[in-house]
Amino acid sequence: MIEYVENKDIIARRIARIFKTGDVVNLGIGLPTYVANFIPDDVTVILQSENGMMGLGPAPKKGEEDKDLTNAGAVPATVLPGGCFFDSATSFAIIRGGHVDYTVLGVLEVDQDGNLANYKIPGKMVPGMGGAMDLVAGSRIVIAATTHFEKSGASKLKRHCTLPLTAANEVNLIVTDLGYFEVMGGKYYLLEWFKPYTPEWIKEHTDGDVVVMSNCQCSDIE
Amino acid sequence: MIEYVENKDIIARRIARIFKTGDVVNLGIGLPTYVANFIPDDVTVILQSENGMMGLGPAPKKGEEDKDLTNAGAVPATVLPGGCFFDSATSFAIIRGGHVDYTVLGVLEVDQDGNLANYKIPGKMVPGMGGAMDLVAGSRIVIAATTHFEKSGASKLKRHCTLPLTAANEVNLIVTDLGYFEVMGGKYYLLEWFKPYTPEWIKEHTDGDVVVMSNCQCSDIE
Amino acid sequence: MVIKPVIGADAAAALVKKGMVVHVGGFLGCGSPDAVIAALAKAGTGSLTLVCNDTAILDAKNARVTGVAPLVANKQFERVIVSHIGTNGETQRQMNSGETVVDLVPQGTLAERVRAAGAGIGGFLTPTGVGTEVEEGKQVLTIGNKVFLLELPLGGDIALIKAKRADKAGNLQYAKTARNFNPLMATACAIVVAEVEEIVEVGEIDPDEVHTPSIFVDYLVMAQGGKA
Amino acid sequence: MVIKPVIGADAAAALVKKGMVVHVGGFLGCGSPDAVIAALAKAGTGSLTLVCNDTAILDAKNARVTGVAPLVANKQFERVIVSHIGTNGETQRQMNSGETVVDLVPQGTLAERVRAAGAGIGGFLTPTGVGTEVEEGKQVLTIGNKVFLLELPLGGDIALIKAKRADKAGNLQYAKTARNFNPLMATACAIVVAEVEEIVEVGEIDPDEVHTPSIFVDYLVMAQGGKA
Repeated sequence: MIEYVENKDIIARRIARIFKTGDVVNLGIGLPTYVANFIPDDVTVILQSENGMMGLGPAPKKGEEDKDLTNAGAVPATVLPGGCFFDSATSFAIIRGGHVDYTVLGVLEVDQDGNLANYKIPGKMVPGMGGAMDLVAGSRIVIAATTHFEKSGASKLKRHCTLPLTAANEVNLIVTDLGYFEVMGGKYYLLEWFKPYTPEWIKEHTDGDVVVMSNCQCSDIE
Repeated sequence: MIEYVENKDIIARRIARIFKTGDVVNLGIGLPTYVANFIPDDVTVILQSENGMMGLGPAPKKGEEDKDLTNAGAVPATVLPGGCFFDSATSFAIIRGGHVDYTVLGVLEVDQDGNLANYKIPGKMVPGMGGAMDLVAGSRIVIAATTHFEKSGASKLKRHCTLPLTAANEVNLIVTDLGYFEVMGGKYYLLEWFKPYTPEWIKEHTDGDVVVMSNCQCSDIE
Repeated sequence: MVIKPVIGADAAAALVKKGMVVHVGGFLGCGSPDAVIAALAKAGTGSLTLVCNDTAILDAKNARVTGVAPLVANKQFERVIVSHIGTNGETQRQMNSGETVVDLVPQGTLAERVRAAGAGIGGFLTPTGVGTEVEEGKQVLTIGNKVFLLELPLGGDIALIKAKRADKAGNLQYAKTARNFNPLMATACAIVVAEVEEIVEVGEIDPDEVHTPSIFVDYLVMAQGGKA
Repeated sequence: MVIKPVIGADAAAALVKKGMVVHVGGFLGCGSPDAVIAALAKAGTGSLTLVCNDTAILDAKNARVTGVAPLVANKQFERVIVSHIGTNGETQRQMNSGETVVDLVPQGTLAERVRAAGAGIGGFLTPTGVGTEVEEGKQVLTIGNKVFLLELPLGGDIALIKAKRADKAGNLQYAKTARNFNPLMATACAIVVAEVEEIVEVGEIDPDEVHTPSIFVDYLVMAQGGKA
């Protein structure tokens, strides 16, 4: 009998392994930001922050904050050597122009057609899309980072999104706390699963068509 | 008996008086460039050069040329204190965006509808439009600088241009070696004439409808 | 070079008239003209339309108020055109109650619309928003086999921006991520007021390192604690 | 930071393959990658399409040859897309004889088309060229009461650009009017080769003063007489 326990940590750790040296990566606010902590030491990615920088570094030490340097969540930030700053039109020229290799975003709903909803629950929560629509439409590869289930227990991976979309048909990869999926041709392809779950259990608990890839394996991340 | 003598000098000197302090001005290659020599000492205009600078200064002294600093005609240039450099997209954002107050251009033909032809004689001379089309379409006020007559003796101010247009309905002012005209509502309005010509003589020798303004006067430039 | 007037924050705020479209720089308050905003809050000028990345942070619990948030709290805007209101619950409340019209625009589209206004571009095609609510009411064009939305320029009557340093002619340099929308807004509005922390002599800024050319700037305002 | 390879001019020229669309920076030769151009002339690679502001200066009488002019003289281009050919009579001769196709594009439109290619903009509306031959074959849109042409992005296979200084990661700074089209082309091509006069350590360029972010640059080439 498998029992689900929410695990955001494993999502961030698995996503951090996707990148290779030289990749330009934009990490959304929340869980995606947390991915930065797990990028292997021998992989050098360049973090883009849509408020206008390349080479986003770790948080500054207490007392060393610079009022003119924050990440896209208004949290004090640092810049790594070799980084640079630019205005918002340039920042989104970089994003829209396909120069960001990976964007990692949180999810309200995602579906098997690669549709993503993450900016609005009508009548309830309307924070605005910020840079998310451009990031999802423009980045080379879009990674959705999300716990597999809502608080209610419903699958956040849907057959069809019901909330207003952030972008249509743009999500390429999904990492949940059950496994790692590729979205293609209207289906979820399971590439890797996490213990203690099983591909069968994941298929049963996902609202959509999950295909288990022939080379699908259990992740070594625990 | 009035006899025409070509006088490029008087054109440049008259145009130089049009500007007031703070105006942003782009001077085309050739005669327009020459205007810079006659701007009064108590008027500070800012010269824009479409190859990417604001604050174009006088030619450098011999031996002080900088290979990285030229005007739009590839002639060595200098930058005045307070000037700055930018890329070509920014340069034309400034031009197209209406941030250049005056552009001064040479002419093959200009007509009373404000059409300008200055970039092409089909089958004969096709240098290309360079930045002229953007300058004429984008600048707040377009000044055509031209001798009144072609070598053949024909008026360069036409009723209708016959050469391919650089821009339609964009010319506001024309200074020739006969006088100073405003173009409006399909007519030439004579604002000032140069000695030894007379308004009547100018009307007779212009291919188009010349209206002599009631406050039209003889220029004190000789 | 032409020297630009240095005026007080109150005089700058007085340039903002009832009903104007006001662009304000800053990203959640980072790189906002705080002195001018405070003066405008004091002046209380209303019926304004705001163009800004966001409505900044209004967090009563942690006593954190940034950027344009005081103007929102004051209800000085009848319309706000922004990409994000998630850190200012008061904006959302005013939207739900119908007190303020909120136009949410994708951030990259917003930046490009402001740039287009300054650059004389009549519109541009973006893939952002295709297949979403953002598409509503817009012209959709297919170029080759890609679908785009036609987005229109967004200029304003006055820009209130923030730079790190100006020379007396009005050339500007921004610092780090405090740059954001400021240089774009400087090109897109009839009047441009730049709040700065330092004013240096003409010629002290390297002409290769000017971020906003002086011709765009009409007035300088010294930020609190700044030096001339 | 990721360090970029520094290669010789010949190796850079070898990246240009027959039939490619090649963007070359420079304005009448000011800010052109002269070492790479010389190597490409030596390699003789043909059937290329050139995107450049102009075909530079070919003035046999005064023995003045700048920018891409040697490649034009070599007939390495089957098509050139430029704003100006008036200082290179050979381009005009090749055009008249039908040896080379010449597309003349208004300079601001050319710059914006290159930017659009790099910025993921599917097209833009410009007033430039309305009512002229430039209008031919283009979509004309009226927005409000203004008429615009729809112009499309213009990307390339490889950009050969010139900067003053690079750091080892490939961040670039340009000098004065040698900047021109170089930063735009860096964003618009699949491969970007930057010829520079100086290469400094990562961290030596102020991040507020980077003109082209390192992510756009694939290879560095040292200009003749440059220092590492």
